[in-house]
This record gives sequence, structure tokens and C-alpha cells, in this order.
Amino acid sequence: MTAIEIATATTPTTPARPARRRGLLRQLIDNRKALTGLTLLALFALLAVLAPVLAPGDPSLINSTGSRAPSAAHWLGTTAKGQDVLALTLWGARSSLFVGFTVGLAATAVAIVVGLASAYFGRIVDDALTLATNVFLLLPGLPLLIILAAFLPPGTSTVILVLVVTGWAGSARVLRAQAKSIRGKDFVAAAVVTGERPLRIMFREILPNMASVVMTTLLGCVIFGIGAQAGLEFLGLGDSSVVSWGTNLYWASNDGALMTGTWWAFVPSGLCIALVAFALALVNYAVDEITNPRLRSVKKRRG
Amino acid sequence: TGGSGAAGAGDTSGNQLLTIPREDLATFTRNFNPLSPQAAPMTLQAVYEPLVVHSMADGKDTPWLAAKWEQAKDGKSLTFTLREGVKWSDGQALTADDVVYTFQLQKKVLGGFDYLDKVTAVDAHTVKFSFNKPFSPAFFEIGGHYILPKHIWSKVKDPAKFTNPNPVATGPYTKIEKFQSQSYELHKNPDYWQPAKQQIAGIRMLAFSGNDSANVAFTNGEVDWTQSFIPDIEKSFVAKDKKHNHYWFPATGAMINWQLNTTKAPFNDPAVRKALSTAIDRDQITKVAMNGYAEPADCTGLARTYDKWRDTSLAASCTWTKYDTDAAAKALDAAGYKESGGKRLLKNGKPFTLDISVGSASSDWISVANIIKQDLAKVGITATVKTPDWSAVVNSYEQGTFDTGIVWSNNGATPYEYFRGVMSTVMVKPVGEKATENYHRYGDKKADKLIDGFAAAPDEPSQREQMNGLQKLYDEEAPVVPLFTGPEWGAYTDARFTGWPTEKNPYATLGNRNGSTILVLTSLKPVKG
Amino acid sequence: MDPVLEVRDLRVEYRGDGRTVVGADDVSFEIGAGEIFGLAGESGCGKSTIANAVMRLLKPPAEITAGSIRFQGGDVLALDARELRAFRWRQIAMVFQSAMNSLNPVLTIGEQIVDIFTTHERMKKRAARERAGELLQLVGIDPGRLKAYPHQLSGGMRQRVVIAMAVALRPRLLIMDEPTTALDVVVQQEIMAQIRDLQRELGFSILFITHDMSLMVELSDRMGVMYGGRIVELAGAKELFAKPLHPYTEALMNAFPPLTGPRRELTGLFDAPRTADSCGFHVRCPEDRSDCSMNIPDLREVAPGRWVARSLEGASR
Amino acid sequence: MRLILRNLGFYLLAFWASITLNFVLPRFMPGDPVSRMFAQAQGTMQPDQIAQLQKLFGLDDRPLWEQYVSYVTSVFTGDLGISITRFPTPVSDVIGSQIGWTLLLGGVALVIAAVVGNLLGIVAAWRRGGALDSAFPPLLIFVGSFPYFWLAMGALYLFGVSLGWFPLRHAYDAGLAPGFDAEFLSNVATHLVLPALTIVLVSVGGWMLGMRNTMIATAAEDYITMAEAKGLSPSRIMFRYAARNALLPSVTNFGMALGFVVGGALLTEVVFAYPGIGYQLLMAVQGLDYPLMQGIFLTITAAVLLANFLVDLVYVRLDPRVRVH
Amino acid sequence: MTEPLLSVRGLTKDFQVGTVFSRRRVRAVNDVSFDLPAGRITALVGESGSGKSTIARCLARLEQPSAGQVLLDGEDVLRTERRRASRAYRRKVQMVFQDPFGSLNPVHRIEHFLTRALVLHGHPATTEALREVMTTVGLTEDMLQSYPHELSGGQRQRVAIARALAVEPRLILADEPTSMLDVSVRVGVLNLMRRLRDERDIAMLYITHDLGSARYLADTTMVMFAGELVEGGDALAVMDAPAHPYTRLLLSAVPDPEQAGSYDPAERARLREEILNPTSCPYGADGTCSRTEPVRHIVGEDQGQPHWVRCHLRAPASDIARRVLKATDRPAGEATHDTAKDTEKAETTAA
Ligand SMILES: Nc1ncnc2c1ncn2[C@@H]1O[C@H](COP(=O)(O)OP(=O)(O)OP(=O)(O)O)[C@@H](O)[C@H]1O
Ligand SMILES: Nc1ncnc2c1ncn2[C@@H]1O[C@H](COP(=O)(O)OP(=O)(O)OP(=O)(O)O)[C@@H](O)[C@H]1O
Ligand SMILES: [Mg+2]
Ligand SMILES: [Mg+2]
Repeated sequence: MTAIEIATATTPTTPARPARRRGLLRQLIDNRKALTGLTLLALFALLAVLAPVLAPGDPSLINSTGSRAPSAAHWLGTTAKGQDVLALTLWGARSSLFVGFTVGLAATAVAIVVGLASAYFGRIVDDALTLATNVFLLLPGLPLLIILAAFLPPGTSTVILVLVVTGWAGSARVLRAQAKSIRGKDFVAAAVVTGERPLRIMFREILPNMASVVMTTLLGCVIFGIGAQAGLEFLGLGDSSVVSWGTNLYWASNDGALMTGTWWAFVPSGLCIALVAFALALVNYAVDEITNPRLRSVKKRRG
Repeated sequence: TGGSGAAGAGDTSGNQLLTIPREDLATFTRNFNPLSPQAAPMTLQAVYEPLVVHSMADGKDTPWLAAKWEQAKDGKSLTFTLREGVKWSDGQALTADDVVYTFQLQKKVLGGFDYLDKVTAVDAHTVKFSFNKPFSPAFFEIGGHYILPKHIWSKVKDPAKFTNPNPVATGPYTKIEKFQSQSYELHKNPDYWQPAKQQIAGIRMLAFSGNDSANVAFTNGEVDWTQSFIPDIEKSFVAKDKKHNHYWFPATGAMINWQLNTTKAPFNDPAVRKALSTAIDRDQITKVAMNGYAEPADCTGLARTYDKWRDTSLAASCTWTKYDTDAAAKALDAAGYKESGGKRLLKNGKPFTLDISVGSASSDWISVANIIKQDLAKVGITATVKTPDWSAVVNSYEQGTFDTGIVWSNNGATPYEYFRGVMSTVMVKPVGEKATENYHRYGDKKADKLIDGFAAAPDEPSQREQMNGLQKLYDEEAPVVPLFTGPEWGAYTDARFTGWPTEKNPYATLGNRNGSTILVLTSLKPVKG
Repeated sequence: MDPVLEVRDLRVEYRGDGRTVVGADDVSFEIGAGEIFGLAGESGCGKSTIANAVMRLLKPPAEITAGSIRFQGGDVLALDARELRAFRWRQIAMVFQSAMNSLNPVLTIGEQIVDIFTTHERMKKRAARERAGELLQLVGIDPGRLKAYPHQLSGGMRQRVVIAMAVALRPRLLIMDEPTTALDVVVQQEIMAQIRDLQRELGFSILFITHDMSLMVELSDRMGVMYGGRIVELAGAKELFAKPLHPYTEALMNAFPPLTGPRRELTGLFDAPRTADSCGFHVRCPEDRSDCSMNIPDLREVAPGRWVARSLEGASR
Repeated sequence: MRLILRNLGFYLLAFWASITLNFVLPRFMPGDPVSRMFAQAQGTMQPDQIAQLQKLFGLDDRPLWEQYVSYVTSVFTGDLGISITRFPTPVSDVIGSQIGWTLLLGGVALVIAAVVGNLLGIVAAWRRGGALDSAFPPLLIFVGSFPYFWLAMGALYLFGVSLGWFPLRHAYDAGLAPGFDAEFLSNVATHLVLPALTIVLVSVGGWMLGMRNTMIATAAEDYITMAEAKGLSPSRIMFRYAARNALLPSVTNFGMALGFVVGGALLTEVVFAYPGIGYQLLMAVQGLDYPLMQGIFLTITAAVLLANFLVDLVYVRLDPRVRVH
Repeated sequence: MTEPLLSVRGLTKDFQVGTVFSRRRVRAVNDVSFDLPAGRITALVGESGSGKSTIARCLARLEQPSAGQVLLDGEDVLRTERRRASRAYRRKVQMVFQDPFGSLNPVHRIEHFLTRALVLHGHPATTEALREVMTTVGLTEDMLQSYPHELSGGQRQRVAIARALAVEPRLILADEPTSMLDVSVRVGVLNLMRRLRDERDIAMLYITHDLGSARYLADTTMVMFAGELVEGGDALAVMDAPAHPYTRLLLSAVPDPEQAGSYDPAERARLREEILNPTSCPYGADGTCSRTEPVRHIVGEDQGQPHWVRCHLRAPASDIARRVLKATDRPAGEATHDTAKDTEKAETTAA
């Protein structure tokens, strides 16, 4: 039964409001797409955390039992170097998720600061930051990544740094646009008139209103981080002594996994990347739907 | 394999082209200048020819543009007599002047040949090379050097930057056809001096963006002869067509060493170097990391590659290249590096740790390093594998700032270059000064004497004597930790061409970028019908 | 004379997930030929809902759950998609609240006018353009501006373009949903004058929606006052202005400070939210009328042509 | 026109920023190309050749600012120097022979992805909740979640090696003479299928969802309601009114996507041995071939900037609102 | 009369529009002078785009005036506090915005707005203090815990007023505080403002385009047109005896049910013509001009206030005026003007 409510003059239902009435998180849990995505993510996070417990042995242990097909002993088989694919995949989740989320958080943080400063101070600050943003946005990402990755010492921190450097601009643009529209709202002017300081206005008045956009760009950055890390590592520009999904694919390709028919060395890591990215994308679209109720899937009415 | 469209596939008309992939060149540039380090493939194999062809496979020297040669008794000069009737592909005859000009040009543009005093044309077909010291390795360097036509190159303004798009040369395949960025063809030189050996219609080069794509083409039967690294070749290649697909990986390349920076403690202690060497499992390394394509080294440093020079009795008696974790642990204990709580300690009480640097591009060596790391852990040593870009690695080698690293060694027809590279004091540079070889900075005056003695030795028995001395010294000091031989990879399909070098008929290696490649090109016959 | 539009017991619901909002409840009125009928009321009382229902423009989650809409005797709710397309604009045209948003920003106004003729009259492009020029002239805009994009026109001109489009096919009924709220007073007055002129010339009926009582009284012949989805009073405009019967109407009239005469304290309405179990109005009532029960009562005819939603007791006072 | 001038100013500034970045970056890289080449040769080169090669390449050891000045001037005169890894070919020749293929691959993939994605998005938004709208977005997001190279390798082995439907490599068959004849063009087209397909598969979902969401937002605009009220036919409303407006963000995205396509093309080029500057760049980086690296990076940047500028011009044509402002 | 609380002299504001590459200036307010005395409501009426909000924002120091003086208690704050307003200034001058939906940050509770206003200006944010502010504006204490979206428009505007009041300011700038409110609640807010003036002796600048409410609420009314003040004086006097053709044009446009159909196109056209192309000065003959500053004529006096009007002969920055009036224009001849061209012209004048 649906409750009947009478049209009320004094509380018009503006679409943006319900998001705040119940927390974004609660609504995400109620959304089927988001639930699928969050469950998948939680599962991967759990696997990553528990990798030392779950993984059958040291993933990097090289021995001569190479290229075994999946079996009871090795659920996902072994690589050409005798490494257990299941162990590699589980341990790979750690690095990939860690890099992905660190990149996401760091790039979003940079983007927030740039976006807010740009929108709040306007004028020259805005012009300069917008120029910088657009330059970074237009610079071809992967080529820049390759150049940067090649000249910095390898290692997870380099990969993260490089991805943050090349990944923040897109988010900054989106966040700036959003922050600028909020900057123009009267409540910001009201805060100024009340006597609030700029930093407080930026972070306490403007930022909380961008929660969903921040969330969306954050998820986007994480997807970018995971994908770009894999791309870099696949090209051999990552740190090949780290176990991650990207390096797993790099080694698989190096060992000619597809050519020798050792598909099991190649498929799991790629699938994991796709699943995590898919999960993040699902949550992302769910956030879109929640903040923009028009996007919600139309339900077929019964009777 | 439809749609792949490679004309070579399945073609047995007799006019099929010998198709060779280059996995390291995604695209070609039309540059057939042999002075250029990036000359298009086959410039030095099918286009230009040397005086003598040396085969690393059987160690034989085949007279080529030179019909015969003679070394002076004092070892200070070398005289080549050119073959009669050799013509450049524009019809002009090859003369001694061409040879003289070639070496002048080489010295002018690229330098080198410090020992070479002068080159003189004794007559139209005789060239004499005079040295400033007795130097027997010169024969291989000079004999293997390509020869350029003077009448063409003397007119070129800037030979270093000349791209030589239509080369005039003496080789069997000098006509460049259908040059495109990813493929080109070399057709017959109509004036070749041994037309009977031009049995194949021509060569087609294909460009690939890496091992993967080249190997796909190869295992698919679309190319004839590859030198790229093919993982698990039995399964991925031979099994596809047992009848036609073959490979042969003779150990001819230089030794791959694990070098320890001897300016740093504890690597300055030969006992430590030997103990570390004993701790690593070379069988595992060659089998797993190197796909079984390489052979484990022994403590002469000459295994397989230089079997001819190897002191087999020494090799049989020494043990520090045999895998034995317990012995290694004991040796370390004895040298004063005690174990405590599963971790080995340095003499100063700090944990025994080391870095192994390998360039990021060398995935196989990274695996080698990882296995070393695994093995060292068993004796309580913590190793860290560092894989920055090769340029950074080489930089740390050159400056002497590295701990340990996996490194190639100098290659030559004799072990002369190898020992000079790992033991001579001449090449040792202090830390911080750029070294171009002997990165591990080990030098021994005794070695210098033996090395010089080898270069000046007038005949083989006396050379052998010096060589044995060097091996003994090597065994005592372990200047580097030899790991395995660098194999010369090569695989082919004889569906379209026959006459390949094999283990039974090792007239050349199966490499298609070295000096003996010309022997293969002049031995292959197309399959007809 | 038969009414042009006849709305009977119309009920529209907005069905969201979990809750349903009644946009219009039991609304009945009719509009005669050539008549200007005004619909007034505060924001959210359901004015646009009715307008959209008449045009059959309601989209999910809105749904007409009861009542009928008859246009010149025909049942509007029974039209199928094709009939509906032919019905719209030719029979009833509509001017929306904001001219800025009701013109496609990327097409010239000419193209947008021409669209009407090519769709409904199967006219050739050239002829249609000529007609479009004439239309613009009708509302006092130079035909040369056919090539202008909406943003190149001032707000007043845009609204005039929309009006010109609305009368393009000479419909029998013109719905105007707050056609001047976004405009300045001066412009507003000009537009209203324009509408009056056009109406005199073309003779269509108008359903005029606004919350500006003064404007409405000035323009309409008859008007209804809406509150919470219901019509609470229905009468001739002048009568209603002179003597509002429903307390809400009275309060609404009282909310506009006059431009002449001495200053006099206005009371306005008390703003308290409505709840599900009360019309919310009893707290707003200037006098104690809480006896009218918790909900808005049905309309009753208290005099010929005068309807008011009030309990009997209230009426007798 | 103001807008265009303003944008031109921005693009010039951006170009300057990127050439400067381009100048600075490689100079921070450790090592030099010759040692690099030496390391890669792994023992087949003699150490004394290092000095010779350094002499040959004439490596620059002037002060940085002098190098910068001459670098900037040479950029504007189109002289990008001589490639080191392909010595003595001029960088402009190396790029010139490759860029066409990258443009072809990237361009075709981008256009197909954008057109197909936008069309799907339009239809999905218009038929909310229909089969297309419910099945396609999740499917395409999923496919789009795979890394480029992973899909590329999968496609290569499935459609190329196992099924043999498409060629495995290169832009056209070896030995075929390039020309504008049917044979050559169709050959090029068949070679393009797999590489382009992977890029399209990865990117089409984003286009579709973007378009779908803007379409849905647009569909709620008053002018759409007005168009409906005018009694226009649904297809006319969908394309002329809704899609025409919803397309505008896509146009901007199109420019932005170019940069990403170059990246995607790079990974694809590696897998399919497709000629192009993306892969060339990787090689240049690995060979520390500064001139080539700079040249390629510059070319890509210039191309992306130029394309964005063109997109701006198109945008100005499509959206009358930005014309005067 | 006592010294005014705030005096504005020659205030001018140009806006820079466009980016670095194509900056141009648009003049929004041109040489405006007026006084705001304590305990009085001064109404500023005029059409959209005439520059009313710009004046308010300049006084609230949200925009930096391009020229002119703002004297608060006789001190020129633009000189002493060049870049940003000091806390002390903010404490004296507060602002209420047009849109109560936009001026309250949706993520905060009502309590937050009031607490911040109190705390920032050194008042303790005690429960009593909060309660007092709430009751002053006619709200109940339990609403402190609500979010803005849970309140009605009128209630929200009351919160906005409460926030301004919490600071205990001496001047409140109210920029169309009722125009976004529903008809039914407007009067309530107006009455609240009136009460505050009477009880707290606060000066108010009431900006509106609703002439009726200005008449209802204000002591003094100023009419603004195209960035300039054209007429001012006692609120009733200005409405009852408008002297400037623009004021008359504005008044004639207000719908009046009492005189339905009073619209007279001919009269309008005449007024507009008079605004744009003034030919004669109605007051010139009797020498009023000499009594005032060159552009202001005193035409009368009411309640001790001069009723002045701007010289008819000097149409305010006539191109801007044309642009503003254009929106209201009907004659086809006028309409052929290209908007862009006109805008450009107006800008050149401004610059
Ligand atoms: N799409 C919708 N979903 C849910 N409720 C809606 C929707 N559209 C309108 N309503 C509700 O229906 C009621 C009537 O809305 P309507 O738009 O008809 O009011 P209105 O009188 O036109 O108001 P205004 O003067 O603000 O235009 C309102 O209470 C509103 O909340
Ligand atoms: N930030 C700004 N940048 C550029 N121009 C501006 C800006 N703010 C206002 N203007 C211009 O200044 C003029 C005056 O604007 P203002 O907002 O003060 O008018 P207003 O009288 O308050 O109008 P309304 O009644 O619509 O609120 C307008 O022409 C406007 O376009
Ligand atoms: Mg409405
Ligand atoms: Mg304003």
C-alpha cells in the first residue's frame, strides 16, 4: 500500500532534496545497482585483506612446476614460472586496489582543492588554475604517463604519483564547475556577509554540497587508477617485482600465456580488473541516479 | 590462417620470399647505412659483406671477400688478399682501395681501432693492416668488418647522416623493393660473385611491435625464421607442426654474470662471492627463468660458449658454481657472517641484505633475480630486486653505486674480451667515475699480464697457456658470479626453405642478425611444388 | 451555448515510490467560447497540473485517476496518440510559464514556428516561413527576426514569440500557464495587452493561470481560486474581487498592498504547513472556522454562477 | 568570434605549457641514449663504441636555457631534430610516416564509438525502461571495464588466430603497394577491424551512458514539453529537439576523448603491431630518444589541441548561444 | 535630522566580463548617492537589471565598487577596508537575500546559521540567545534542529532574517526578500520587517520591484533606472505624484483590479519617448534647478523629506537606457536593432 499524501503548498518536493533526507549511503544500499557494486567491492576488499590467509602459498615463489592447468592443487593453475595463479590473483588485489584507491583519493583531493580554490577566488586564481587544469586535461594522458613512469624510479609510489599527476585534471574540471555554481549561490554570499573566512566557506559551506559529485569523481578516479596502473604495468613501466593484476598480465604476456594456451594465467587478473571497475561504475551510476531521480529506472506499474 | 595475407604462407612456387620478422622494430626506416647503429635489418647480413665470415657455431672462418690472409710473425700486421671477380652491384669491381677507404671512413666517423696504425693497398687485391702492438684479436674485428664501395661513399657529403636508400654493395640481396614502414623486400643482386648460392628469390622483412606479435606470426607459419624469444617453444611452436618446425639454441653468446660490487663490503671478499654463488640454483634459473634455453655456467666462466678454450679438468674440480645451500651457509659462517634468528648478519652486526638491479625491460633476468632472491633467503640473506629502467641501472653500474646486478659480458671470437671485461685492471674505474665495462670494479695485475700475453701470443698453444692461467685465476678469485651462457636463439620452419644450420650441421647459428647469417642466406634452398 | 472545455471531477495523482501526491482533486469547471477563465492560487496548489491534464501532457508518475475532460463535446482522455498529435495546438495551444525554457535554444525561432505549419498543415517550407513572418508581425516583432535564436531576443520578445506560436493555428482554446511571471511589470503589462488584442481579434477562449490576483482580476471574465488541489471558489472575476466568500480567497486578496489610498495594515496568511490529516487552512483562517472539518469541503453553488467550498454553517454567516 | 579568439589564446598557452613540459621532462631522465642502447645490446656492442656513438649523435651539452631557446625556435620552424633510435632519420620523417595510421585508427574508433554510443544513448533514453535501456548499459559498462590490451589480446586470439577472420597485424598486407585503389583500401579496412573494435568496445559504453543521461535531462526541459504540445511527431522531437541539444556535451567530450584515444590506440598498436606513433613513443621512451619522444609528444599534443580547437569551432556552429557572448 | 547611519556618494560599479582574452566592462551602477538613516526603511524600486542588487551587494561588500564612497558613521569604509570588509563592518551591516531557498545552505541545520552568526561576532551562542532570535522572527525553538528544506518559504526567509538579526546589526540590506515567496506569506515577512524597524531602530534598504510593497513598507522610496537613481522622496509622495516619466511608466504597468483595462498604449509610447529623448524640462522655468545639484530637482517636500527627481534632460547613460527599455519595447522599428550591436554600444559608453 502506498500512503496517500495530499498536495501541500508549503513543502514542494524539489528533486535534489531527498538525497539528504536519508544519507547517501543508505540510499546506495537501497539501490540495486549500487548494492551489486558495493557487494562486489566489499568482496574484493575482503579477498585483498585476507590474501595472506586465503592464498595458497607465496605468490612470487618460482619453481619448476610451471604452466599447470587448473586442478585441485592449484585452483587456477600455475604460471609458466610455477607461481600459483590463485595466489597471484589474491595478492594482486592488494596492490591494485591499494593503488586504485590511493590514486582515487589523492587525485580527488587535489581536484577538490583546485576546484574549490578556482571557484571561490575566481579571477586570476581561477584563470591560472583553469589553464593548468585544461593543459593537464589536454595533454595526452597515457603518453605522459609513459614518459613520467620511465623517468621516475619504479615502485608503487611512482605509479601512484604519476597517476595522480595525470588523473586529477578531469575531476578538477567537474568539481570546479560544480563548485562555481555553488559559489554563485546566495548561501555562500550569506556566509561571507556573516563574516566567515574563505577556507571555512570552501570546506564547510561549499564542499558538503558537492558530496555526490565528489563521490562520482572519486569513483571515476579509482577506475582510472586501476586501469592505468594495469596499462602501465602491462607495458613494463610499473614495478614488475610487485604482485598486482597489471604485473600478472605483464608476466602472462611475457610468458606467452595465450600462445602456449595457458589462458588461466591471463584471464583471472583481467577479469578481476574488469569486475572491480564494473563494480565501481555501478556504484557511480547509482549515485547519479540517486542525485538525479529522473535517471532512475522506470518501474513497470503493476495493475 | 586465412586473412593473414602473408604471401609467404604456404607458398612453394620456388619464388617464395624468405620471410623474417623483426620483433624489436615496430616500423622500418629506409636507412641502409652500415655506419648507422640503426641501419635497416640485413644491411650487414645480405647487403654488405665482410672479408671473412666467422661462425660462432663451429668457430670456423670462411673466406669471403678475402680469399686468403696472413698474420705477420710478430703479430703486428695482417694482410688480406681479395677474391678475384667480385663486383659491386653497380657492376664495378671490388678493389683494395675500397677496403682501405672503408677503414678510413670508419675511423673518421665512428673512431675506434686504436691499435690500427695504417691500412695500405699493396696492390689492387692486397690490403695490409699495420698495428702499433701485437694484437691477435684484430683478425676477427677487421675480417668481420663490412666493406663499402669507395666510388659511391667518397661522394657522400656526410656519411654519418647518409641514409643510403639504394645501397650499392657486394652482398647477395642488395635490391630494395616495396619498402614500406612495416615491410620491405630484398631482391637478388644481379652481379653477385657466387650466383650459384643465390637460390632463394629474395628476403622479406616484417616489422613487429614486440615478441608477442612476432611470435604469433611465427607460430602461425607466416614467417620462416625468427630469432625472437619464444616462451615454451616446444609447446608453442614445435608442437604446432612437428615435421617442419624446428629450433636450435646453441650456446654462443657471452656469459651472463651476477656481478657484485667489489668496492663494497662484503662483496670485496672472494669467499663471500663464492658462497653466494654456491647458494644459487643455476638449474632452476636456466630451466624456469630462461625457459631451459640457456646452460648453467661453471667456475671457468667459459662453459659451452668457449668450450674450445675451456680447462675441463679445472671445471670438473671446482665446486663454487654447484648449488648447495648447506655448503653456502657453512662457507658464510666460516667467513664470519653468522646467522642469527634465520637472518644472516654482516661482520658489523647489521643484517646481510643486498639489492639486485636489473633493467625493467629484461623480464627474463628479473625472474633470474627473483630466483636468486629466493635462494639467498634460504641462507638468511635478504635480497631486494630493483627494476628501474635500464638507463638508470646502467647509470648505477657505470658510477659504481650499485650493490649487485645481472649483467652481460663482452662477446668475442675468443674469451679474450670476456676476461678483459671481468678481471683487467685497465678497465677498472674508481667509484664515481664512469666505467664502460668491469662495472663490478675488480682488477688484478696478474690477469693483466695473462690478457696481454694472450693478445700478443703468436700461436694457439701459447694462447691456450695464457687462457688456462686466466681460468685458474678466475676460479680462485671469482671476480663475478657466472650464471649461464647467453644462448643464440633461432627457430625456423622448413616448409618453404631447407638447408638450415642444425646441431648436426652447425655451419652457422640460427641468429639472423649476426656475422654468420650470410652463410645461412647463401645455403638455403626454396622448397618447390 | 455549449462550453468549449468542460472539466468534470478531475483527479490527478503523482505516484512516487511509496507515496502518492494528489495534484488535483475533484476539479470541475467549464470555459465558454471566447471566455477568459482564470485559475488563481498559491504555488503548488495544482494549477499547472490541470493545464497539463487538459493538454494530455502529464507524464509518469502523474496519472489521471478520475474525471473527464471534454473539448467541444469530444472526450480528450480517449484520444489515441495520432489523434492527440492532431488535437494538440490545432484545438488547444499553450503558453508556458517561462519563455526562456520553452523555446529550443539551438533552433531559430523561425524554424520552430515553421515546424508547426509543416506538421499540422503539411505546408511547404517556403510558404510556412511566410506565414511565420506574418505571425511575428501580429505580435509586433519584425519578421526579419525569424532567423534569430531565442537567446538573441529579450524576455518580452521571447514570450511574444511563444504567444505567436500559440495562435498560429487559431486554436479554440489557449492555455496560459503564468505567461508573465518571469517578466518585468512593464513588459508584463504589454504582453497582457497583446493577449487581449489577439483574443479580441481571433476570438479564442483562454484558460489563464497565475498567482497574481490583481492581474487576474483585471483580465479574466470568470475565475476559480484553487487551494490544495481543489477549487475553493468559482465566480465572475469582478464579483469575486468585490466580495470574496471563501476565507482563503479573502486572505489572498488581502496579500497585495494597494497602490493608492491610505496605508492600512495587511494581515496576509499565516504560513503553517499542511499535514495529511488537515487542510492546514483552519489555522490560517483569519476567524475561527475550524468547524469546516479537517478537509476542504466540496464546492456548493451559493448563488447562480457562484460556487464556494464551505460548510453550510459558514455559508449562513 | 570573440569566443574563438579567446579559445585560440588558451590553446596557444596550453601549447606553450606542453612544449615546455615536454622540454623539461626528458632532461630529468637518468642516463643517456647511448648507454641505454649499450645496455639493450647486452654485450653485442663494444664499450669503446659508446664514445663513438656519442660523437655521432652529437648530444647536446649546452646550458639548459640555450637548449630551451633553440628547442622552442626549432619547434616553431618545424624542425624536430634527428631521431636517435632511428639515426639519421629526422624526427619529422619518423612521425610523418606513422601519424596517419594513428589518426586513422584513433579517428575511426572514436567516430564509431561516438556515433554508435550516442545513437544507442538517444534510443535508450527515448525508450526508457525498454529492452535496450535495461540490457545495454550494464553490458557495455562491463565490457568497457576491461583493460584495452586485455580485450585486444582476447580479440586477436579469438578472431585472428583461432577463427582466422581478420588479419593479425599491420595496417595492410606486406608487399601490397599503397594506393587509392579498392584492393588496398579494403585491405586497410580489414586490418582496421580488430584494433578499432577493441577501442570501440571499451569506449562505447561511456558514450552511450553519457548521452542517455543528458537525453533524459533534456527530455524534461520545457521546450520538449512545448514540442509535444505542438503536436510534433515523436521522431522529430527526439532528434531535432531532444538529441540536438543533448548532443552538445558530447561534442565537448569528443574533443576531450581524443587524448584518451591516443592512449588507447597505443596499447592497441602494441598488440596488433599496428603502425602508429603511440607505439613509436613507447620505443622512443625506452630508447631515451629525446628528440623523437619530444617530437611525438608534441605532435600528439598539437593534434589534440588542434582537434579541440576544431571541436570548439563546431560547437560554436552547433550552439548558437555561445556565438555572441 | 540626525546624521545618516550610512551614506553613499557617487557609487559606481563596472563589471568585467569575459576571460583574460576578451575582457570588457559593463556598467551596472552609475554615480549613485543616497543616505540610509537609522530607524527608517528606504525602498529601492526599479526594473530588473536596473542595478538594485548591485548596490546592495556593494554595500554588503560582496562586490568591490569601482568608484565612490560608502560612509558608515561618517567614515569611508572603502578607503579603510580596501579589499575585504572587516568584522566590525559586517557586524553593523547585514543582508537578507532574495531567495530563501538559495541563501540557506541545505546541508546545515537552522541552528548552524544562527550559531555561526552569533559566534563570529562575539556573542555567546547560548540556548537563550538562540531562542530569543527565533522568537523575534516568529519561529519556534524546535525548528532549530530542522534542515532548511523542512521549512516553508516564509519560514526560511524568517530564518534568513534571524541570521542577520543575530549579529545585532544597525543596517539590514534586504534584496527583494519577498519576491520568491508565495503570495500568501509575503505580507507576513513585510510586517516582520516593519516591526524590526520600529522596535530596534534598524536602518533598512528594501529592494523590490513591487511598487505596492514599497509603498506599504517604506518611509523613503528611490526609483532606479538603468543604473542611476531617477527619483526619490517620501514613499507615498513618490507614488502619488510621480515626477519622472520612468516612475510613471512603472506605475502605469502595475495591474490594478480597480481600473481594469487602464492600459493606454499611446500614453506609454509618449512616456518612453520622453525617457529616451527628453525635449524640455518641466521644472526648468521656475528655477528649481538652481536650488539643487545639477541633476537633481527638488519638486516638493513631504514628511520633512525632499522629493527630488533627476533632470529629465539627461537621460541616464542613454544607451543603457535603450537596452533596458528594449525589453519593454513594442514598435517594430525598434525591434530591428541588432541586440548584439546595441549591447556593444552600451558597453563602449560604460567603458
Ligand atoms: N512530477 C511530480 N512528481 C510528484 N509531485 C508533483 C510532480 N509535479 C507536481 N507535483 C505536485 O503536484 C502539486 C501541484 O503541482 P502544480 O505544478 O500543478 O502546482 P502549480 O499550482 O502549478 O504551482 P506553481 O504556481 O508553483 O507553478 C504540487 O504539490 C507538487 O508537489
Ligand atoms: N557579476 C556580474 N557580472 C557582469 N554583469 C553583472 C553582474 N552582476 C550584475 N551584472 C549586470 O549589472 C546590471 C544590474 O544588475 P542587478 O543584478 O544589480 O539588477 P537588479 O536591479 O537587481 O535586477 P533584478 O530585479 O533582476 O534583481 C545588469 O545589467 C546585469 O547584467
Ligand atoms: Mg505551475
Ligand atoms: Mg536583483
